[in-house]
Amino acid sequence: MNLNKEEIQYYHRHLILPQIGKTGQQALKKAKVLVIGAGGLGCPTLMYLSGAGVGRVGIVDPDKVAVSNLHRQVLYGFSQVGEFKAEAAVNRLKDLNPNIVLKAYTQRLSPENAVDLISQYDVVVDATDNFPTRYLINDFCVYLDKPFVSGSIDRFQGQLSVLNFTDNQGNKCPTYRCLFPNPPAPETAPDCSQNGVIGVLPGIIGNLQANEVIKMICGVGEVLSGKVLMFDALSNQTMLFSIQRNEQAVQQALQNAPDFESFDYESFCSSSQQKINEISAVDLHKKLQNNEKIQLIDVRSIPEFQEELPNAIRIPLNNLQANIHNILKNDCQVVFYCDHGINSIRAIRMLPNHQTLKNVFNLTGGLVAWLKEEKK
Amino acid sequence: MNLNKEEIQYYHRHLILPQIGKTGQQALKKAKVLVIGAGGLGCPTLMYLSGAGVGRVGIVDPDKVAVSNLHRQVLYGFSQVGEFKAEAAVNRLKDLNPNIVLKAYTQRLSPENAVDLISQYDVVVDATDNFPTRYLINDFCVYLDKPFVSGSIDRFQGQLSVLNFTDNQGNKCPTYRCLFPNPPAPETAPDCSQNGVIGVLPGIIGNLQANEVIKMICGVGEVLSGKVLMFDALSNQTMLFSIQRNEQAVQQALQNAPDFESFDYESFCSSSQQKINEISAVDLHKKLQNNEKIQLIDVRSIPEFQEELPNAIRIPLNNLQANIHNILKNDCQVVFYCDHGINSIRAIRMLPNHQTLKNVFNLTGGLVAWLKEEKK
Amino acid sequence: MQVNVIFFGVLSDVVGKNMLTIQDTGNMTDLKSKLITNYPNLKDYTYRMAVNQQMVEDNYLLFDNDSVAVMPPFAGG
Amino acid sequence: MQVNVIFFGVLSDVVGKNMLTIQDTGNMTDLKSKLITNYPNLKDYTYRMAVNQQMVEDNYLLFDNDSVAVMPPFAGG
Repeated sequence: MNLNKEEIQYYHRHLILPQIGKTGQQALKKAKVLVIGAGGLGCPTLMYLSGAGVGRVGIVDPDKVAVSNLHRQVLYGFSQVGEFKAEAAVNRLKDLNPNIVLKAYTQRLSPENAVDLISQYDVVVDATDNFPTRYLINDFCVYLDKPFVSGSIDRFQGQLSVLNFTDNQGNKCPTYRCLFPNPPAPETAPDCSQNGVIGVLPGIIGNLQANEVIKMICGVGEVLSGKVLMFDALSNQTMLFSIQRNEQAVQQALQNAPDFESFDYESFCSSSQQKINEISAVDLHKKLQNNEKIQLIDVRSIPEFQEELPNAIRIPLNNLQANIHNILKNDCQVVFYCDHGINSIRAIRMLPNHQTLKNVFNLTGGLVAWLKEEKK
Repeated sequence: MNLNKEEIQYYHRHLILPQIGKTGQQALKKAKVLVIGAGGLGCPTLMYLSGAGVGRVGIVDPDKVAVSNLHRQVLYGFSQVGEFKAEAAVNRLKDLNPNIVLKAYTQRLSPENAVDLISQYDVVVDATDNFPTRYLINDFCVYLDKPFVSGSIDRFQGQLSVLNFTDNQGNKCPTYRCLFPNPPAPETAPDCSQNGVIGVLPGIIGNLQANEVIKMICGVGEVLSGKVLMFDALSNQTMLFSIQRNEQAVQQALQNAPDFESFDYESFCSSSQQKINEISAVDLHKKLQNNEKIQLIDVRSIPEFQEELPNAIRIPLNNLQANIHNILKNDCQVVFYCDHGINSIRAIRMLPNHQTLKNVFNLTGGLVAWLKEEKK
Repeated sequence: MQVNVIFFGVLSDVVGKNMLTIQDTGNMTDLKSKLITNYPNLKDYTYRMAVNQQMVEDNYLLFDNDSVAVMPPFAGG
Repeated sequence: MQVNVIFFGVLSDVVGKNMLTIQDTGNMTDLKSKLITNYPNLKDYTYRMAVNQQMVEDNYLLFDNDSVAVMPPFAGG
């Protein structure tokens, strides 16, 4: 893995650092890193890993660039809206560093493809925005014995840890399940599309993820393993918490190993405590076409999408409590919806006796699912 | 400053944050931010300020994109090598966010243009890589009463502070001179081209700078004023130090106010303690053409530029001590050089009795200056 | 005796603030039940608790002026 | 009595390590002259010193186990 003349010029500022130097730069060139999620966290991670000279960078993301991504997904531009993120990223990054190999995967990471994808790489970056994929990454990295750098964000705060790392004494370090053995109920852990996020926050956390990858590959500094970093952008407070490996939690990840391909991460991460009636966009469409009497309630405060369902009444989540009686006095079917179908679950949970309300439904996937259905 | 339909979609994740919302987004749209330096710190700051929707972003940088920039200056690409950074930045950023106004200034910030440039903006970002410009920014921001966000880096560590801020009780907060009243001798404060830098570090610090700008404009969180943040990328340790305003140091910034245009920041920041003989590329050229007997010594360990001076001997800085006697026994003139002319000063300082060595010179500006001269 | 409790992410919404002081707690189980009595919605949430920057289990004994942090997993990326 | 001293940036090169323990210091001036006696090159450098995360002047009195930080200005950007 020698460096050519152009690479020596490109990586000059690394080569003159004694902690990196030629050995470190060659290790980076030899390294293969898989970044799962090319969104808020993935964009900065990808830019700095590519700039640092990681020899092979894989990018997994099934989504396409949307206008509402750009305020924080700064690798892309307006000219790329509608393109697959993984492909748009490769196009930009190959101009940033033509000396590396970039590979776009436009399918969603799933139990079916995880072994094939992850086993081709040395280090994984968890830059996803949902729990099914976080647990999937954890379990397959444990199964395949790969370290991964986990980042996640909530509005003004970020979480960071290097997980399933093997230290230089050969000790196995904590995994994501050692930190959180089981996923939260979805409506208690809203993501950026429901709760918002300050654009620069994933920039900070994503860069810290790239930093950990580089340190791990070059064997320099203290890798953030056995610790969780919590960062608060409003106060600039950073706290490090030590965590222990929990063999029981690790076994939980491994116990389904032979059946991995059939394990359902979506339902594992969906709410189990209190059942809420869900209605699909297809079924709602049918019911409306059959002229069933349905009251549609739009709980969005600031809609991401301008579209509305026919005859919906708008009661933003924070006004719901005051208006509940008006909604539920009639005995027709009621369907709550929002942009993505999560805030509407929160709305239903705010209703009195919601468990017994047989005629209250949540529109699964929200307006996004509805608009997709309409296009067909 | 109303937001149009496209802006409401673009800034959706900000608009649903109660701490930003419509008011904060409108304040961002109204804001004018001047980023001085479009290098390692400037790139991430510019990307996230543009994404955040700062209405007018000015970019000051006289340099052109070089290959050795790209490992950390991830806004650019190979296709832009040789272009002015300020212009290359505008071209990329207008695709990231077409809703804002971007302005490129390709001249160096100087006492002559500082009042004109800075007075057009509300907030300044110090993302420079040298002390003359850092003190110049400080003094003119004090003079014009503008807050500025200062970032700086050294290999694996970064420094961050919001300076000359006026808090909501109207109190004036510390300036850069309250922290460091006088600049260091240049050879005691090497920059990234001499000492190297891990590429992702300016990413982290630059993003923290953008975060402070956004907080200041939106009036949210605690602005990092009266405090200095020190970050170490090897350990992820972050420390906050409180600093006091020092009126004497502030007056030092203001005392030359009427004469600002004639104040020489370059010589203010050059070494005053021990004089070293300097030789310009022009003069060295002449001497060599006149066949004067000159021993050229190249002290670079890993050259940034492949070129060498004729008949130079290569003694990297860390081997110098062992070879000093061989160099200085003859009584011809000796010229030390490196890529930028700073490590060669450090070499000369390592010589015994260097103050009395009349025949020892440093090539001012190093190989960079030499190559420029040769092109003429 | 009292402990200081800091809440991260969505938990600071549930509690209504980032920080609390809680009096007369023995171990983590006591503290948890005190918190849930005051903020019943907490029981729907997933979180881990740390004492003096170290993640601990429920039987961990608390001392005067201990710093407790309560952190949920974050979804966003 | 002793204080712990942490060095940032180029100063950790001058001293040869990131951290030191220094015995028997009175105020900051004493500590500075002790440091310069041990590391004479330090006198060429520009730096500020903080005690327990607060930037202080030379007459500041030190107590046992105080944390001192010594930081130079950084050039790079």
